[in-house]
Amino acid sequence: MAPLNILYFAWVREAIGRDEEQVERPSADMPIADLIAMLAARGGGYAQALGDPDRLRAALDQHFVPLDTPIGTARELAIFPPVTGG
Amino acid sequence: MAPLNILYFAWVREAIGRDEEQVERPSADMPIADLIAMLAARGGGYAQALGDPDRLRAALDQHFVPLDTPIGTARELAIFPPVTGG
Amino acid sequence: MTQVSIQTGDFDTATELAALENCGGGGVASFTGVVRGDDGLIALELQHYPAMTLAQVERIVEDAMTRWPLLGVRVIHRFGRLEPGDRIVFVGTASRHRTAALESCAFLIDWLKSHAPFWKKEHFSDGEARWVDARAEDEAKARDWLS
Amino acid sequence: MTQVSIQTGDFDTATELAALENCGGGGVASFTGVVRGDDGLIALELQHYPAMTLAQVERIVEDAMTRWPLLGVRVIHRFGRLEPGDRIVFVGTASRHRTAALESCAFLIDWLKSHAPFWKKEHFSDGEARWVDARAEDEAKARDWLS
Repeated sequence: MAPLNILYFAWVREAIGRDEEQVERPSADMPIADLIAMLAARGGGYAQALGDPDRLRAALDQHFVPLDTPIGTARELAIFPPVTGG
Repeated sequence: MAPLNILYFAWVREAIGRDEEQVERPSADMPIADLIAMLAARGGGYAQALGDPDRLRAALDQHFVPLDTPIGTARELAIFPPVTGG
Repeated sequence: MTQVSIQTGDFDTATELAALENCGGGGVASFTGVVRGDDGLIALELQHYPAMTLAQVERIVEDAMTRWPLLGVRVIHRFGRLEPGDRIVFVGTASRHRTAALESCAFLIDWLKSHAPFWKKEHFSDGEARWVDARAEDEAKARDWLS
Repeated sequence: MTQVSIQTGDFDTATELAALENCGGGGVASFTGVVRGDDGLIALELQHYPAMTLAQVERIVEDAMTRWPLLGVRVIHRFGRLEPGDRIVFVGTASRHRTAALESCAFLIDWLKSHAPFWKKEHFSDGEARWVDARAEDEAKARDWLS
Protein backbone atom coordinates (compact mmCIF):
# COMPACT_ATOMS: atom_id res chain seq x y z
CA MET A 1 0.00 0.00 0.00
CA ALA A 2 1.11 3.55 -0.76
CA PRO A 3 3.06 5.42 1.92
CA LEU A 4 1.36 8.14 3.94
CA ASN A 5 2.00 11.71 2.90
CA ILE A 6 2.30 14.14 5.82
CA LEU A 7 1.96 17.93 5.44
CA TYR A 8 3.07 20.47 8.03
CA PHE A 9 1.94 24.09 8.34
CA ALA A 10 2.85 27.28 10.20
CA TRP A 11 5.24 26.88 13.17
CA VAL A 12 5.02 23.09 12.91
CA ARG A 13 6.53 23.39 9.44
CA GLU A 14 9.15 25.85 10.65
CA ALA A 15 10.27 23.71 13.59
CA ILE A 16 10.47 20.51 11.52
CA GLY A 17 12.10 22.36 8.64
CA ARG A 18 10.09 20.73 5.87
CA ASP A 19 6.61 21.19 4.47
CA GLU A 20 5.92 17.56 3.67
CA GLU A 21 7.33 14.07 3.85
CA GLN A 22 6.31 10.49 3.24
CA VAL A 23 6.35 7.88 5.99
CA GLU A 24 5.81 4.15 5.99
CA ARG A 25 2.09 3.57 6.36
CA PRO A 26 1.13 2.78 9.94
CA SER A 27 -1.56 0.21 10.69
CA ALA A 28 -5.03 1.46 9.76
CA ASP A 29 -6.25 1.51 13.34
CA MET A 30 -3.44 3.68 14.66
CA PRO A 31 -4.81 7.00 15.96
CA ILE A 32 -3.22 10.16 14.59
CA ALA A 33 -2.06 11.02 18.13
CA ASP A 34 0.10 7.88 18.25
CA LEU A 35 1.77 8.69 14.95
CA ILE A 36 2.41 12.22 16.20
CA ALA A 37 4.05 10.75 19.33
CA MET A 38 6.25 8.49 17.16
CA LEU A 39 7.32 11.47 15.06
CA ALA A 40 8.00 13.58 18.17
CA ALA A 41 10.26 10.79 19.44
CA ARG A 42 12.64 11.57 16.57
CA GLY A 43 13.75 14.51 18.72
CA GLY A 44 15.09 17.89 17.53
CA GLY A 45 12.62 19.97 15.55
CA TYR A 46 10.12 17.09 15.60
CA ALA A 47 10.07 17.02 19.39
CA GLN A 48 9.74 20.79 19.45
CA ALA A 49 6.91 20.87 16.90
CA LEU A 50 4.98 17.80 17.96
CA GLY A 51 5.76 17.40 21.68
CA ASP A 52 2.55 19.04 22.88
CA PRO A 53 -0.41 17.51 21.02
CA ASP A 54 -2.85 19.91 22.74
CA ARG A 55 -1.45 22.63 20.49
CA LEU A 56 -2.01 20.58 17.33
CA ARG A 57 -4.86 19.92 14.95
CA ALA A 58 -5.06 17.49 12.06
CA ALA A 59 -6.81 16.78 8.79
CA LEU A 60 -7.11 13.47 6.95
CA ASP A 61 -7.51 13.80 3.22
CA GLN A 62 -8.40 17.49 3.64
CA HIS A 63 -11.00 17.01 6.38
CA PHE A 64 -10.48 18.24 9.93
CA VAL A 65 -10.57 15.33 12.38
CA PRO A 66 -9.87 14.88 16.10
CA LEU A 67 -6.43 13.51 16.97
CA ASP A 68 -7.88 10.21 18.24
CA THR A 69 -9.13 9.39 14.72
CA PRO A 70 -7.55 6.23 13.22
CA ILE A 71 -5.44 6.97 10.16
CA GLY A 72 -7.30 4.30 8.18
CA THR A 73 -6.61 4.39 4.45
CA ALA A 74 -6.10 8.12 4.14
CA ARG A 75 -3.48 9.23 1.62
CA GLU A 76 -2.73 12.58 3.22
CA LEU A 77 -2.37 13.64 6.84
CA ALA A 78 -1.89 17.31 7.65
CA ILE A 79 -0.62 18.46 11.07
CA PHE A 80 -0.85 22.11 12.05
CA PRO A 81 -1.71 24.58 14.79
CA PRO A 82 -5.34 25.70 15.08
CA VAL A 83 -6.20 27.80 12.02
CA THR A 84 -6.24 31.53 12.65
CA GLY A 85 -8.46 32.56 9.78
CA GLY A 86 -7.80 34.90 6.92
CA MET B 1 -44.72 89.61 8.30
CA ALA B 2 -43.36 87.60 5.38
CA PRO B 3 -45.78 85.40 3.46
CA LEU B 4 -45.65 81.61 3.95
CA ASN B 5 -43.85 79.59 1.32
CA ILE B 6 -45.50 76.26 0.54
CA LEU B 7 -43.72 73.39 -1.24
CA TYR B 8 -45.45 70.42 -2.85
CA PHE B 9 -43.92 67.04 -3.70
CA ALA B 10 -44.74 63.88 -5.67
CA TRP B 11 -48.40 63.46 -6.70
CA VAL B 12 -49.41 66.47 -4.62
CA ARG B 13 -47.17 68.58 -6.87
CA GLU B 14 -48.52 66.89 -10.00
CA ALA B 15 -52.18 67.41 -9.09
CA ILE B 16 -51.70 71.04 -8.10
CA GLY B 17 -49.48 71.70 -11.10
CA ARG B 18 -46.83 73.72 -9.27
CA ASP B 19 -43.93 72.92 -6.99
CA GLU B 20 -44.23 75.94 -4.72
CA GLU B 21 -46.24 79.04 -4.03
CA GLN B 22 -46.54 81.82 -1.50
CA VAL B 23 -49.71 82.43 0.49
CA GLU B 24 -50.75 85.16 2.85
CA ARG B 25 -49.57 84.19 6.31
CA PRO B 26 -52.35 82.58 8.38
CA SER B 27 -52.62 83.29 12.09
CA ALA B 28 -49.83 81.63 14.05
CA ASP B 29 -52.16 79.31 15.92
CA MET B 30 -53.75 77.83 12.79
CA PRO B 31 -53.01 74.09 12.53
CA ILE B 32 -51.51 72.89 9.24
CA ALA B 33 -54.61 70.75 8.70
CA ASP B 34 -56.83 73.87 8.59
CA LEU B 35 -54.63 75.54 6.01
CA ILE B 36 -54.73 72.35 3.95
CA ALA B 37 -58.53 72.38 4.13
CA MET B 38 -58.55 76.02 2.98
CA LEU B 39 -56.31 75.17 0.03
CA ALA B 40 -58.42 72.12 -0.87
CA ALA B 41 -61.48 74.39 -0.96
CA ARG B 42 -59.97 76.08 -4.02
CA GLY B 43 -61.20 73.01 -5.93
CA GLY B 44 -59.67 71.46 -9.06
CA GLY B 45 -56.16 70.06 -8.59
CA TYR B 46 -56.08 71.45 -5.04
CA ALA B 47 -59.15 69.48 -4.05
CA GLN B 48 -57.73 66.40 -5.72
CA ALA B 49 -54.32 66.72 -4.05
CA LEU B 50 -55.38 67.93 -0.62
CA GLY B 51 -58.89 66.54 -0.15
CA ASP B 52 -57.81 63.54 1.91
CA PRO B 53 -55.46 64.71 4.69
CA ASP B 54 -54.91 61.12 5.86
CA ARG B 55 -52.75 60.66 2.76
CA LEU B 56 -50.65 63.73 3.51
CA ARG B 57 -47.62 64.54 5.62
CA ALA B 58 -46.03 67.89 6.34
CA ALA B 59 -42.82 69.57 7.35
CA LEU B 60 -42.35 73.02 8.88
CA ASP B 61 -38.99 74.59 8.11
CA GLN B 62 -37.63 71.18 7.05
CA HIS B 63 -38.83 69.27 10.10
CA PHE B 64 -41.53 66.61 9.90
CA VAL B 65 -44.50 67.56 12.06
CA PRO B 66 -48.02 66.21 12.62
CA LEU B 67 -50.82 67.97 10.71
CA ASP B 68 -52.32 69.38 13.92
CA THR B 69 -49.18 71.44 14.52
CA PRO B 70 -49.79 75.24 14.49
CA ILE B 71 -47.99 76.98 11.65
CA GLY B 72 -46.49 79.49 14.06
CA THR B 73 -43.74 81.61 12.55
CA ALA B 74 -42.40 79.03 10.12
CA ARG B 75 -41.12 80.38 6.79
CA GLU B 76 -41.61 77.16 4.83
CA LEU B 77 -44.35 74.55 4.87
CA ALA B 78 -43.97 71.41 2.78
CA ILE B 79 -46.93 69.16 1.95
CA PHE B 80 -46.35 65.71 0.49
CA PRO B 81 -47.32 62.02 0.57
CA PRO B 82 -45.48 59.78 3.06
CA VAL B 83 -41.85 59.46 1.94
CA THR B 84 -41.05 56.20 0.16
CA GLY B 85 -37.31 56.16 0.75
CA GLY B 86 -34.47 56.02 -1.70
CA MET C 1 -13.95 61.30 6.96
CA THR C 2 -17.66 61.53 6.28
CA GLN C 3 -19.16 62.75 3.05
CA VAL C 4 -22.75 62.83 1.80
CA SER C 5 -23.78 63.63 -1.77
CA ILE C 6 -27.29 63.88 -3.18
CA GLN C 7 -26.78 64.12 -6.91
CA THR C 8 -28.24 63.33 -10.32
CA GLY C 9 -25.05 61.92 -11.85
CA ASP C 10 -23.57 58.44 -11.58
CA PHE C 11 -20.63 57.67 -9.30
CA ASP C 12 -17.54 55.50 -9.38
CA THR C 13 -17.57 52.85 -6.66
CA ALA C 14 -13.84 52.14 -7.12
CA THR C 15 -12.93 55.74 -6.26
CA GLU C 16 -15.19 55.67 -3.21
CA LEU C 17 -13.88 52.35 -1.95
CA ALA C 18 -10.27 53.40 -2.45
CA ALA C 19 -10.85 56.50 -0.30
CA LEU C 20 -12.39 54.36 2.43
CA GLU C 21 -9.56 51.79 2.25
CA ASN C 22 -7.16 54.65 2.90
CA CYS C 23 -8.86 55.61 6.17
CA GLY C 24 -6.45 53.32 8.03
CA GLY C 25 -9.07 50.82 9.21
CA GLY C 26 -8.97 47.11 8.68
CA GLY C 27 -12.24 46.83 6.84
CA VAL C 28 -14.48 48.55 4.36
CA ALA C 29 -18.10 47.52 3.91
CA SER C 30 -20.23 48.80 1.08
CA PHE C 31 -23.69 48.50 -0.37
CA THR C 32 -24.58 49.58 -3.88
CA GLY C 33 -28.21 49.71 -4.90
CA VAL C 34 -29.13 49.16 -8.55
CA VAL C 35 -32.49 49.90 -10.20
CA ARG C 36 -34.29 46.63 -11.00
CA GLY C 37 -36.30 46.25 -14.18
CA ASP C 38 -39.16 44.30 -12.62
CA ASP C 39 -42.65 44.06 -14.15
CA GLY C 40 -41.78 46.05 -17.23
CA LEU C 41 -40.32 48.99 -15.35
CA ILE C 42 -38.46 51.24 -17.75
CA ALA C 43 -37.62 54.16 -15.50
CA LEU C 44 -37.66 55.30 -11.91
CA GLU C 45 -38.13 58.98 -11.17
CA LEU C 46 -36.86 60.15 -7.80
CA GLN C 47 -37.95 63.43 -6.33
CA HIS C 48 -36.58 64.75 -3.06
CA TYR C 49 -36.79 67.73 -0.73
CA PRO C 50 -33.32 69.20 -1.19
CA ALA C 51 -33.29 71.46 1.88
CA MET C 52 -34.23 68.46 4.00
CA THR C 53 -32.50 65.48 2.43
CA LEU C 54 -28.89 66.47 2.96
CA ALA C 55 -29.51 67.60 6.55
CA GLN C 56 -31.34 64.38 7.40
CA VAL C 57 -28.79 62.09 5.79
CA GLU C 58 -25.97 63.93 7.53
CA ARG C 59 -27.84 63.52 10.79
CA ILE C 60 -28.21 59.76 10.36
CA VAL C 61 -24.51 59.52 9.43
CA GLU C 62 -23.62 61.33 12.66
CA ASP C 63 -25.90 58.93 14.47
CA ALA C 64 -24.01 55.98 12.95
CA MET C 65 -20.68 57.56 13.99
CA THR C 66 -21.81 57.61 17.61
CA ARG C 67 -23.10 54.02 17.49
CA TRP C 68 -20.05 52.42 15.87
CA PRO C 69 -16.31 53.23 15.91
CA LEU C 70 -16.08 54.37 12.29
CA LEU C 71 -13.15 55.95 10.49
CA GLY C 72 -15.03 56.88 7.35
CA VAL C 73 -18.57 57.03 5.96
CA ARG C 74 -19.56 57.81 2.39
CA VAL C 75 -23.16 58.14 1.23
CA ILE C 76 -24.22 58.91 -2.31
CA HIS C 77 -27.86 59.04 -3.37
CA ARG C 78 -29.03 59.89 -6.83
CA PHE C 79 -32.29 61.56 -7.78
CA GLY C 80 -33.98 62.37 -11.07
CA ARG C 81 -34.68 59.78 -13.77
CA LEU C 82 -32.93 56.41 -13.50
CA GLU C 83 -33.22 53.30 -15.63
CA PRO C 84 -32.89 49.60 -14.81
CA GLY C 85 -29.24 48.72 -14.21
CA ASP C 86 -28.41 52.26 -13.07
CA ARG C 87 -26.76 52.66 -9.69
CA ILE C 88 -29.06 54.55 -7.36
CA VAL C 89 -27.37 54.54 -3.95
CA PHE C 90 -24.00 53.83 -2.39
CA VAL C 91 -23.10 53.45 1.28
CA GLY C 92 -19.53 52.74 2.31
CA THR C 93 -18.12 52.51 5.83
CA ALA C 94 -14.59 52.01 7.12
CA SER C 95 -13.66 50.74 10.56
CA ARG C 96 -10.95 48.85 12.37
CA HIS C 97 -13.62 46.26 13.11
CA ARG C 98 -15.43 44.34 10.41
CA THR C 99 -18.61 44.04 12.46
CA ALA C 100 -18.77 47.82 12.95
CA ALA C 101 -18.26 48.41 9.23
CA LEU C 102 -20.89 45.86 8.21
CA GLU C 103 -23.50 46.76 10.80
CA SER C 104 -23.26 50.49 10.21
CA CYS C 105 -23.48 49.95 6.46
CA ALA C 106 -26.65 47.91 6.94
CA PHE C 107 -28.06 50.52 9.34
CA LEU C 108 -27.48 53.38 6.90
CA ILE C 109 -28.84 51.66 3.81
CA ASP C 110 -31.85 50.52 5.79
CA TRP C 111 -32.61 54.07 6.82
CA LEU C 112 -32.03 55.45 3.33
CA LYS C 113 -34.18 52.85 1.59
CA SER C 114 -37.16 53.33 3.84
CA HIS C 115 -37.01 56.71 5.54
CA ALA C 116 -35.02 59.19 3.49
CA PRO C 117 -37.24 62.02 2.16
CA PHE C 118 -37.54 60.70 -1.38
CA TRP C 119 -40.60 59.98 -3.48
CA LYS C 120 -40.45 57.48 -6.31
CA LYS C 121 -42.48 57.29 -9.48
CA GLU C 122 -42.35 54.12 -11.55
CA HIS C 123 -42.69 54.28 -15.32
CA PHE C 124 -43.64 51.08 -17.16
CA SER C 125 -43.23 49.91 -20.74
CA ASP C 126 -47.02 49.98 -21.30
CA GLY C 127 -47.04 53.74 -20.66
CA GLU C 128 -48.39 53.46 -17.14
CA ALA C 129 -46.75 55.47 -14.37
CA ARG C 130 -47.47 55.48 -10.66
CA TRP C 131 -46.10 56.98 -7.48
CA VAL C 132 -44.89 54.31 -5.08
CA ASP C 133 -46.89 54.12 -1.87
CA ALA C 134 -45.14 54.19 1.49
CA ARG C 135 -45.45 50.96 3.39
CA ALA C 136 -47.20 51.34 6.73
CA GLU C 137 -44.42 49.62 8.68
CA ASP C 138 -41.82 51.90 7.14
CA GLU C 139 -43.85 54.89 8.20
CA ALA C 140 -44.04 53.62 11.76
CA LYS C 141 -40.26 53.13 11.84
CA ALA C 142 -39.71 56.54 10.29
CA ARG C 143 -41.65 58.15 13.09
CA ASP C 144 -39.34 56.47 15.60
CA TRP C 145 -36.23 57.70 13.81
CA LEU C 146 -37.33 61.23 13.34
CA SER C 147 -39.03 61.93 16.61
CA MET D 1 -22.54 33.32 -10.55
CA THR D 2 -20.20 32.23 -7.78
CA GLN D 3 -16.44 32.46 -7.96
CA VAL D 4 -13.74 31.81 -5.37
CA SER D 5 -10.08 32.71 -5.81
CA ILE D 6 -7.23 32.04 -3.41
CA GLN D 7 -4.31 33.97 -4.85
CA THR D 8 -1.11 35.87 -4.07
CA GLY D 9 -1.84 38.86 -6.31
CA ASP D 10 -3.94 41.94 -5.62
CA PHE D 11 -7.43 42.37 -7.08
CA ASP D 12 -9.54 45.17 -8.47
CA THR D 13 -12.64 45.81 -6.40
CA ALA D 14 -14.26 47.87 -9.18
CA THR D 15 -14.14 44.94 -11.60
CA GLU D 16 -15.60 42.61 -9.00
CA LEU D 17 -18.38 45.01 -8.02
CA ALA D 18 -19.29 45.67 -11.65
CA ALA D 19 -19.70 41.94 -12.29
CA LEU D 20 -21.96 41.64 -9.24
CA GLU D 21 -24.00 44.70 -10.24
CA ASN D 22 -24.67 42.97 -13.55
CA CYS D 23 -26.23 39.91 -11.86
CA GLY D 24 -29.64 41.56 -12.18
CA GLY D 25 -30.26 41.98 -8.46
CA GLY D 26 -31.14 45.18 -6.72
CA GLY D 27 -28.23 45.24 -4.34
CA VAL D 28 -24.57 44.43 -4.02
CA ALA D 29 -22.88 44.22 -0.64
CA SER D 30 -19.15 43.98 -0.23
CA PHE D 31 -16.47 43.77 2.39
CA THR D 32 -12.81 44.47 1.72
CA GLY D 33 -10.24 43.64 4.36
CA VAL D 34 -7.03 45.66 4.51
CA VAL D 35 -3.88 44.79 6.48
CA ARG D 36 -3.51 47.12 9.46
CA GLY D 37 -0.11 48.39 10.54
CA ASP D 38 -0.74 48.12 14.28
CA ASP D 39 2.04 47.88 16.89
CA GLY D 40 4.84 48.26 14.39
CA LEU D 41 3.63 45.47 12.10
CA ILE D 42 5.52 45.62 8.83
CA ALA D 43 4.28 42.45 7.15
CA LEU D 44 1.76 39.68 7.45
CA GLU D 45 2.64 36.27 6.08
CA LEU D 46 -0.32 34.05 5.24
CA GLN D 47 0.10 30.35 4.76
CA HIS D 48 -2.75 28.09 3.73
CA TYR D 49 -3.53 24.48 2.89
CA PRO D 50 -4.28 24.79 -0.81
CA ALA D 51 -6.02 21.42 -1.28
CA MET D 52 -8.34 22.34 1.56
CA THR D 53 -8.87 26.07 1.36
CA LEU D 54 -10.61 26.27 -1.98
CA ALA D 55 -12.88 23.30 -1.21
CA GLN D 56 -13.85 24.72 2.18
CA VAL D 57 -14.49 28.22 0.92
CA GLU D 58 -16.59 26.86 -1.93
CA ARG D 59 -18.54 24.82 0.59
CA ILE D 60 -19.29 27.84 2.76
CA VAL D 61 -20.32 29.80 -0.35
CA GLU D 62 -22.76 27.01 -1.26
CA ASP D 63 -24.01 27.13 2.30
CA ALA D 64 -24.65 30.88 1.94
CA MET D 65 -26.49 30.25 -1.35
CA THR D 66 -28.92 27.93 0.41
CA ARG D 67 -29.47 30.33 3.32
CA TRP D 68 -30.09 33.48 1.27
CA PRO D 69 -31.56 34.13 -2.20
CA LEU D 70 -28.30 35.20 -3.85
CA LEU D 71 -27.64 35.91 -7.50
CA GLY D 72 -23.88 36.18 -7.21
CA VAL D 73 -21.07 35.59 -4.74
CA ARG D 74 -17.42 36.51 -5.20
CA VAL D 75 -14.71 35.63 -2.71
CA ILE D 76 -11.04 36.50 -3.11
CA HIS D 77 -8.47 35.70 -0.46
CA ARG D 78 -4.80 36.45 -0.79
CA PHE D 79 -1.94 34.53 0.77
CA GLY D 80 1.82 35.02 0.93
CA ARG D 81 3.45 38.19 2.21
CA LEU D 82 1.27 41.28 2.63
CA GLU D 83 2.08 44.71 3.97
CA PRO D 84 -0.03 47.30 5.85
CA GLY D 85 -2.50 48.92 3.48
CA ASP D 86 -2.61 45.86 1.21
CA ARG D 87 -5.99 44.36 0.46
CA ILE D 88 -6.20 40.86 1.92
CA VAL D 89 -9.76 39.68 1.35
CA PHE D 90 -12.84 40.58 -0.65
CA VAL D 91 -16.38 39.27 -0.29
CA GLY D 92 -19.13 40.50 -2.60
CA THR D 93 -22.72 39.33 -2.76
CA ALA D 94 -25.58 40.26 -5.08
CA SER D 95 -29.25 39.77 -4.35
CA ARG D 96 -32.64 41.22 -5.14
CA HIS D 97 -32.93 41.93 -1.43
CA ARG D 98 -30.53 44.21 0.39
CA THR D 99 -30.84 42.29 3.65
CA ALA D 100 -29.87 39.04 1.93
CA ALA D 101 -26.85 40.68 0.31
CA LEU D 102 -25.69 42.31 3.55
CA GLU D 103 -26.30 39.35 5.83
CA SER D 104 -24.63 36.84 3.54
CA CYS D 105 -21.65 39.14 3.09
CA ALA D 106 -21.29 39.39 6.88
CA PHE D 107 -21.69 35.62 7.23
CA LEU D 108 -18.98 34.88 4.66
CA ILE D 109 -16.42 37.37 5.93
CA ASP D 110 -17.05 36.16 9.47
CA TRP D 111 -16.31 32.61 8.48
CA LEU D 112 -13.26 33.57 6.44
CA LYS D 113 -11.73 35.76 9.13
CA SER D 114 -12.04 33.19 11.87
CA HIS D 115 -12.33 29.70 10.37
CA ALA D 116 -10.72 29.55 6.96
CA PRO D 117 -7.64 27.29 6.96
CA PHE D 118 -5.04 30.04 7.04
CA TRP D 119 -2.17 30.64 9.41
CA LYS D 120 -0.79 34.11 9.91
CA LYS D 121 2.68 35.20 10.92
CA GLU D 122 3.22 38.79 11.98
CA HIS D 123 6.52 40.52 11.28
CA PHE D 124 7.37 43.63 13.29
CA SER D 125 9.69 46.55 12.71
CA ASP D 126 11.92 45.49 15.63
CA GLY D 127 12.72 42.23 13.83
CA GLU D 128 10.35 40.13 15.91
CA ALA D 129 8.02 37.69 14.17
CA ARG D 130 5.32 35.50 15.67
CA TRP D 131 2.60 33.16 14.52
CA VAL D 132 -0.84 34.41 15.50
CA ASP D 133 -2.60 32.18 18.02
CA ALA D 134 -6.13 30.99 17.37
CA ARG D 135 -8.66 32.43 19.77
CA ALA D 136 -10.46 29.82 21.81
CA GLU D 137 -13.92 31.13 20.92
CA ASP D 138 -13.09 31.02 17.23
CA GLU D 139 -12.02 27.42 17.58
CA ALA D 140 -15.30 26.54 19.26
CA LYS D 141 -17.27 28.21 16.47
CA ALA D 142 -15.11 26.50 13.85
CA ARG D 143 -16.03 23.13 15.30
CA ASP D 144 -19.69 24.01 14.91
CA TRP D 145 -19.26 25.06 11.30
CA LEU D 146 -17.20 22.14 10.19
CA SER D 147 -18.91 19.32 12.03
